[in-house]
Order: sequence, then C-alpha cells, then structure tokens
Amino acid sequence: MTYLLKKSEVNQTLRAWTSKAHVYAPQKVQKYAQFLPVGEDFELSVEEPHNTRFPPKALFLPQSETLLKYNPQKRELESAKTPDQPRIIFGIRPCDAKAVTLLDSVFSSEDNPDPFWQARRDQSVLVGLGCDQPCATCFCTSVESGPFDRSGLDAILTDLGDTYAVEPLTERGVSLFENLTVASAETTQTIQAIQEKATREMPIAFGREGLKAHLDELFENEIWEDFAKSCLGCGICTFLCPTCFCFDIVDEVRKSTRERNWDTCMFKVYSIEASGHNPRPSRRERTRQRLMHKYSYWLDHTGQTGCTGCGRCVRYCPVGLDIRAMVRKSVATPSEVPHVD
Amino acid sequence: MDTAKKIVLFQCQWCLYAPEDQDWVDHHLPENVHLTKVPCTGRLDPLFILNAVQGGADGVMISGCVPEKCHFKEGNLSARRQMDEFSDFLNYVGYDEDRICFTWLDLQDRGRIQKDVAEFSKKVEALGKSHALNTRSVLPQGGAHD
Amino acid sequence: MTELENRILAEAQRLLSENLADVVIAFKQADTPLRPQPAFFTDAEAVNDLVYNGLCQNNLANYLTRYPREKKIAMVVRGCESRSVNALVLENQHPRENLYLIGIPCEGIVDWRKIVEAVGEDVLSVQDQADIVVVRTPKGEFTLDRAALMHGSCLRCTQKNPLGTDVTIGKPVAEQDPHLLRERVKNFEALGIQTRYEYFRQESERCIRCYACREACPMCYCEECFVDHTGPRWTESGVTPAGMQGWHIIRAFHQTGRCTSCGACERACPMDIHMTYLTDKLNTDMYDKYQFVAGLDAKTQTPFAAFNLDDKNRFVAGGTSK
Amino acid sequence: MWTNPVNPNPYLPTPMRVLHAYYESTDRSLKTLELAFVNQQDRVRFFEKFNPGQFCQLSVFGKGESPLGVASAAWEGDFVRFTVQKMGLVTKALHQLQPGDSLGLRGPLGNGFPLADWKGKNLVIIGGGCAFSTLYALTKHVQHAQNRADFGELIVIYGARSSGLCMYKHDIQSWYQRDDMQVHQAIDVPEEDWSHHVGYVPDVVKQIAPSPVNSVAIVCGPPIMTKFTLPALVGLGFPPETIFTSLEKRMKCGLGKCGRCNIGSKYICKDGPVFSLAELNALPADI
Repeated sequence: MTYLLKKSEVNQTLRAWTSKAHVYAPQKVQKYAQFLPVGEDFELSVEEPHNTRFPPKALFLPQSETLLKYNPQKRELESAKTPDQPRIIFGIRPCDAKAVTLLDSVFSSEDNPDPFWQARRDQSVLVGLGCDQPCATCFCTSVESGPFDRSGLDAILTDLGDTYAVEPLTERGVSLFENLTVASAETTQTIQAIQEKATREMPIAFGREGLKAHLDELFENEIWEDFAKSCLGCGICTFLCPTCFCFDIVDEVRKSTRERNWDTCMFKVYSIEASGHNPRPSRRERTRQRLMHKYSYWLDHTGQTGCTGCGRCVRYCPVGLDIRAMVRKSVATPSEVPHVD
Repeated sequence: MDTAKKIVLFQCQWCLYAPEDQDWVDHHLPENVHLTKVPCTGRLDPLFILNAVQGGADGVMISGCVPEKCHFKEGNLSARRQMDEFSDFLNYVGYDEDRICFTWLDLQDRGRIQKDVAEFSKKVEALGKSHALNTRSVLPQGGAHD
Repeated sequence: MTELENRILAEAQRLLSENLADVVIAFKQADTPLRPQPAFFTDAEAVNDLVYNGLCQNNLANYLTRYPREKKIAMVVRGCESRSVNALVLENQHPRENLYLIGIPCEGIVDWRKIVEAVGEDVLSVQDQADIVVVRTPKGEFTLDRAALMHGSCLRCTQKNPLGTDVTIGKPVAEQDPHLLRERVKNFEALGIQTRYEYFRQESERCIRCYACREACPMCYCEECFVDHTGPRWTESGVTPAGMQGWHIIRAFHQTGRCTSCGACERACPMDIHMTYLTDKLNTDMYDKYQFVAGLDAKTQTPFAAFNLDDKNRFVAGGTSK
Repeated sequence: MWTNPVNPNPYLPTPMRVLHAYYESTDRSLKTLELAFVNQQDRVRFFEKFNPGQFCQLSVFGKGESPLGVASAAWEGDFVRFTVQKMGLVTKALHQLQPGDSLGLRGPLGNGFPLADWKGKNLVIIGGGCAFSTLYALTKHVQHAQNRADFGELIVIYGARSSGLCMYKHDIQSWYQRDDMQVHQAIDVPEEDWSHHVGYVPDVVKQIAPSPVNSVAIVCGPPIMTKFTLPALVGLGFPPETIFTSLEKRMKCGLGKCGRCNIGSKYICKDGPVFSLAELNALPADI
C-alpha cells in the first residue's frame, strides 16, 4: 500500500509525532543541513538534492558519548544510561540508512552487542527519502545500493512535486502513515518510474567485479604513495562518512567520566603504540587503510562493501581527492603478482 | 563562601621574598582562591590560563618577579609578551580581560600579595560571575549531537 | 591551457630536466573541477596535467615539511605562500638554498563554496577568467562575477605579489590597502564582549574536530599536537563546548606571529567555521605591538621568540591590570 | 527516559584489588601485579572463559586502559597475574599501585591459545622480553599434573636483554629440576655468573634446533625477535600451521568495535591475539 503525504502537511505531521517520540529531521545549520530534534519552531531542510553534510550515523553513534561515570558516593564506576524513548528519524537518505545497517554488523554483533547502539537502534523508526535527483558526487549504484535502496528503512518517500508518496516497509512504518490517503494505481506506477529512472541514470563509477582481490594484491603497490601525496591527513572523509565507526576511549579526569569519541585511521595518533612503534607511520599506510577497509576488509567481515556511495568524502575533501577516482586508478594499476618459476 | 567568585592564582615560586608572605599564600589564601605554583612565570602556558577559565575561574591572577629579578634571568620577560597577548586575545574572544590580573613583586614588596589578592577579589566580585568560556561540563545524557 | 600555465609548465620542465629541483610542487586538474589537487612532479616528461587557476585553494607551503632538508624543492607560490615559506625557513624547516620559488602574482582564490551556492552541487567545469568565472553545469552555463566569489582571506589580502622568489611569472598585481585586516578586527571588537563571545560560541559549536584546519596549515607541523597529548590531556577530547573552544583558541594562539593570513584553514573546514577572524586579531596585534608581519622575510624573529625590557607592561605594582 | 542498559555494558570493568605487587626486573621497568576479584561472581565468570593466551584491559580510572596478557594459569589460585612494562600513561599508573589498591579489569578478551588442537603435541615455547608473560601462563598451565599428560615434550626458550630483566626468576630456576621439560634461557650479551645461553633468541633457537615432528612452536616477543624467529622455525622444518604467535596492536575496546586493531579481515582483539603463521601470511603486512 502506498500513501500520499502532502508536503504542506509534513511539518504538522512531524510536530504531531513529537507527542509520542523524539523526531529528528534535517534542518538548516548555517548553510548546510543536519539532523536535529524537531521542536515547536523548526524549518525542514530536505531540498538539497543530496544527504545532510553531517552524517546521521551520529544519531546512533554520537561523536562523543559517555560510557561510564564514577560515582563518588559508592566509590565505583557505573554504566552510563541508555535512551529508552522512541525516535522517528525523518528524511534520512537511503545511503545513510544502509550505512546504519552496515554498522549493525559491528555494534549489534551477537558477541558483545553495544548497549548504547542497540538501545538507539531498537527505539528508532527510519523514514527515508529517496533521491530522485542524485548528484554528480553520489555513486550509490556502484556499491550495491541505489537512490531508492530500502535497507534499514521503515518507510520510503518519493518526491512527487507537492506531495510525497509514502511506501511503508515495516509494521512500524505502516503505523506512522496508515491514516493517510492511499495512492492510486496510476500514482504507484509513476513512483516506480521515478525510482527506476533515478537508478538507471546514475553513472557507474567503477566496476566492482574482482575489485577486492585486485586491491588485496595492490597492498604493497606504489599507488598508495601517489594518493597520499596530496592527502592532508585530516579527518573529514572519515568523520563525515556514514560507515566509518572507529572510536577512541578517553578518561576525562576532570569530569570523572569515560567517554568515547569518533576517531579516524587518517590520524597518526590513531595507531601509534606505547613503544613508539606505529604500524601505519605515514599517510601512505593510512590512506591505504581507509580505502582497503571499505572496499576489501568489509567484504571479509560482512560480505558487503563498507561504502554506500553517499559522496560526502568526495564533496568535502579539501584537496579534491575522490575515492571513486582512487578506486578507478587502482583498477587501472596492474598488480605485480610475484611469478613463481 | 560559596557565593564568592572563583579566582585562580598562578604564582611563580620565587616571587615572594618574605617567608611569611609565602606561608600566607601556601596556607592562608581565602577559600575562593585556588593556588597553582609554577617554577617561573615563563612556565605558564596559555593552556593553563584557558584551563582555569574553562573550569569556571571568574578571575585569573598571575604573580611573578619584576624584570631583571627573574630566577631564570628572563623567563618573566618572555611570559610577559605571551600573557599580554593571550589576555588581549581572550578579551577579543569574549572573556573580559579585567578578569586577568598580573602582579609583579619585588624585594621591598613585603606584605603586598595579601593586598593584591584582596583588591583583585574585590574587583572580580564587582564584575560578577563569568559565563564566557566557562564551558567544562559533563556530556549531556546521550552524548553530543543527540 | 592558459599562457600563464604554459609558462609555469615550461619552468617546471626546465627545473626538472636540468636537475635544479627534485620535485616541483604545483597543482593538477584532478577529480573534481572545483578543487585542483596539489601535485608533485618529479619527471619533466610527466608534467602535463599541471593547472593554475583561482580554484587552487591549498597553501602549497604545507607540503614543504614533508620532505627531508636535502631535497631540492621547487614550488609555485603566491603572496601568502611565499610568506609561509619564509616563516618556515625562519623556523628551520627547510634550508632556503634547497628551495626554488616560482612566484605568481595572485588575483585571489575563488571560493568553491560560493560557486556551489550560486549554481548548485553539480559542476562540470569551471573557467577562471580575468573578471568572471564561467561555470558549466548540467543545467546550463553560468557567468559569475569573480570578485563576488573570492575567499574572504583574499579580500583582505595584504600581499598578493610573492616575496623573495627565484623567478616570477606573470605581471605584478596592485596590492590592497593593508588596513583591511585591521578594519575587520576593529569592527569585530566594536561588537561588544557578549556578542563576541556568542559569535565564537556558535562558530566553535559546529566543530567536528577533524583537524582539517590544522592539517591544511603550513605552520602546523608539530610532531605532536597539544590536543593529541595524553599526559596530561590539555583539553577535553570530545566535541564538547570546552573541547571545541579550547581547540580553536589555542590553535589560533599557537599561530601568533606565524600566521600569514592565507585562509587555508577556513577553506579546508568542512563545517564552514570562521576562524581567520581569530588569527587576524593576532596578526593585527603583532603589528601594532611589535611592527611585525609574519613571513615578510626569513630572518626577523617572531615576537614570541624574543622579548624586550621595554615591552608593554601590564604587570602592575599594586596588582591591578591597566 | 534513560535507563540502565538492558545488555551488560561491555565497557564497564569489573572491580579488582591488588593482592601482590612486586618488581620483576632489577631496573624496575617490569612489575608483576596479582589481582583478586572484589565480587565472587565476577571471578566465576572470568575463570569460566579464561584460557592462557588471552588478555585483559586493565584500567586505572582517570588514566585509561591498557591491554595486558594474563601471566597466570587458572589452577594457580583465585587471582590473575599480569606483568606490566612501564611505557605510557596507564602502565605508569599501574606501576604505582600497592597491595590493597583497586583497579578495573575487562576480560578475558581474545581467543587464547588453541590448546585443544595441540593435544598430544610437543610444545616449543619461545619467548623474549616481557612478552614472555603469556607464555609463562601457558607453561604453568601445561605443567599442572592434570594437563601435563595432554601434551608431549615441553621445551621453553626464554631470552631477555640481560639477566636483570629475566622475569619469574625463582620459578624458572626450579624448572631446571623438572624432568618433564627442557628450559633454555638466554641473554643478549655475556655477563659474569651467567651459565645459560648468550645470544639472540633466533640464534639460540637455531642452535637448540627443536624437532618439528609432531610439534607446535609458540613465539611471543618483541617485533624484531618475532620477525627473525619465525623464519628460523620455518628453516627448521616447522610448517606455518604449527607456528603460533601473539600479536600486539594499539587497542581500545577489546571487542572488535573501535576498529583500531584492524589488520585486513581480522581484528587482533577479537580474532586474535593468537594467530598461526599460516593465518598471518594470509593477512596484509600492516603490523
């Protein structure tokens, strides 16, 4: 069943939801959009053709989060609390929603599930907004996803001009929208056409066949040196990435807490050991780790590429390094497999 | 005393010549004044001052030796340039520079530190609680960006 | 290729083929038309994708400290970059004799964000012409006024012509009023202390601590940055107000007398945080107090590396400042 | 709105108390801590899972956590032993602990040695420096009367830079009296009153030349020692599947989440730290 949600009624709908859940939606911060809680006074910002600049993974894995607190009365450590309030996340793009499902494999793994991640995941309903106009920096169709990928979503919206077509995908999704007008069969066909067109028109950035094996063979190749030369070594690509999940655990002495902060393999301090030995001493190894983790190691772990083609790293790299071009250049580089005579 | 404004005193350990003065600083400072002794004002890093301010200091007082009387010859002179600029800079950012006070003590200044502390306390009291940069806080429940 | 690019290319090829340089650092057209990429040419035959235009937004002096001192480096420098090179030479980061500076009088850097704001994300190509910038997009061609696209730091630039170069390519350009920097600082100061703090609070609040500002800055070359130091930990590690404010205050302050106002930090920032207003203040103060401008030459010590008995004194007898 | 986690918080350390703390080396760079559980149910849970070769995250609150290999066998008693080399912030704080002091522990973490696969085999245990601590745990485990029959011959080769840096001196001295094992100790440079081997561990291994027949070799030591010992063993005829080593990397969570100890398809904390040379050869050289 597909429903119709008038754009003019979106704000009102979101506000109505706030009575039963925390509602998050993209809102303008300066000149970009970011997921923020919907309050009385808010301005939805979904008009940009692509995702928010700051990734919504932060709604599940906040950039900084308290894990433990010291209780001075009991003189012992206590666990930080987890949220148990239902949440509705409105307007998440399919690439970001898919990224959340990828991160589930890390944080909701059967051995040692992360209680903070788990609590937020269990409480959240994801209402996705499909991309009828993907940008030039987007490449979701090249990485097993697409502008209308349904992974992780409870409902998906398609822009029909002055209305959104709503396709609920789960029970939770249905419960949010069941009071709306049902779309006609004709409209359903239009939606399908829009979705297919968007998917079809996205150029394929690189071929994935044999990519992993090829990258593995390039491990010692000079190509990494080449990529790393202009790389600044900042954390933009990884912090804005919806699938990067590395974190650091830090004791904040003055606040008596143990916190975790996002961390990135692009920093030198990330891997340096107490002895002074650093397994990834230069940008060459660090750039390699970032790319290899996404396009090779993720496949080992989950069978899926650890990239959803959201394009943020491409859009915001200060030296114009494009991960798609890096992959293409890798593909074009012959691997030197040592010949056994 | 809990309404008194917090003051952090960075004291060069050589600047007080009279043992009674040092004893007063070590043991009899008013409760709202927190003492951090440094080997020389030259050891002061802007980060020390910022840490005090972020931790809620309503005033920061720095006491050191007069020029040419520095135990390390010229530590106080290089500190002067840096600290002067840093307080100008904090003022620019939004922390009132009147809340930072520098005092230089000489051999004949026996008994002056008590007066200086009292005077500065009065001044800070008049300025009231400082809010700018007073930001050290436990993360909100649920973490940042939630 | 423009005539200017041809001349830079010829010079790069000459330097490499005559073995006058081990590497030529310039820009090349890479993956996105909005941001040419820093390029490192080592082979005279391979210098072909070199570009130079207003979209070259990085400060190339940043890459100087990545090379050992013996390396002979040739580098394309604009006014701010030449000052950064001077500041680095002063700090013994590379011997001047192993540097060859190809100077280019600069017309100012075009801020790619302003292009995106004007025409949207999808840009096919950009042509930087004297007074206009022509942007081709799937929606059509746009002609934009170049002056309106300039990055803020370039609008206030005081040194468009490179200093102390080995060769200068292109005609010198007229310098601007050196008081533009001061004007901005004075205007900000006039806002009142609470407004100033509120501005700083809002700017720093958006920080994601990716340290792109640090990595983009030629003067941030410390082996260990103060935020990475763990014993003791100087600032809060997270994206907390204290952590983010502490980072921006101390990062700027460590640039006192060293910052050349190139604005690379701001251009790298993914969250559009304004931070040059902080370093501009420090630069203005250094000039007002010590008549010092960073990077004008490679000899004059920075104010914080020296002191004088007659310095401004606010250590007052009687214990009150001022 | 906020509740305690439904699942146990895996980042919460169990409270421990220091039972004994003593210096292991004459230069005071190595200190052994024997820790007791404050809560008995934690002890039960720990020993249910514990296997030699595993590690724990020891935490000094306010300083952080440090991954350390367990240096005791379960049968030794209701305590857990660690030997700590003073290196960084946390280990410095660990060195300052006195008996009675409290600290936190998360663990046991990692896979540990695949003892079940080694049943009936001869064990060649090769260690160097403070990394010998987990091998000490392995040796103690094997030595126990209940376990000894599970394994064939036991050869221990242990090298240190100098005699002053040799750990567990008295106990190892007593091993020479045992007839169920061979002990070889080595120091890097000659010293007076040193009656054992002199030289680097890889050379000592070549000299002793343990037989690869029905054997497994376990190597733990500084990277440079491991780097040269592994080929030495291969040279002696040990197939890569029978050579094991324990890797170290910077770690934070110890649960395969924080991403730091990732090497190729593996997380050292979760899939390791013990790997066979065959497994290592299949991983990228990112160590």
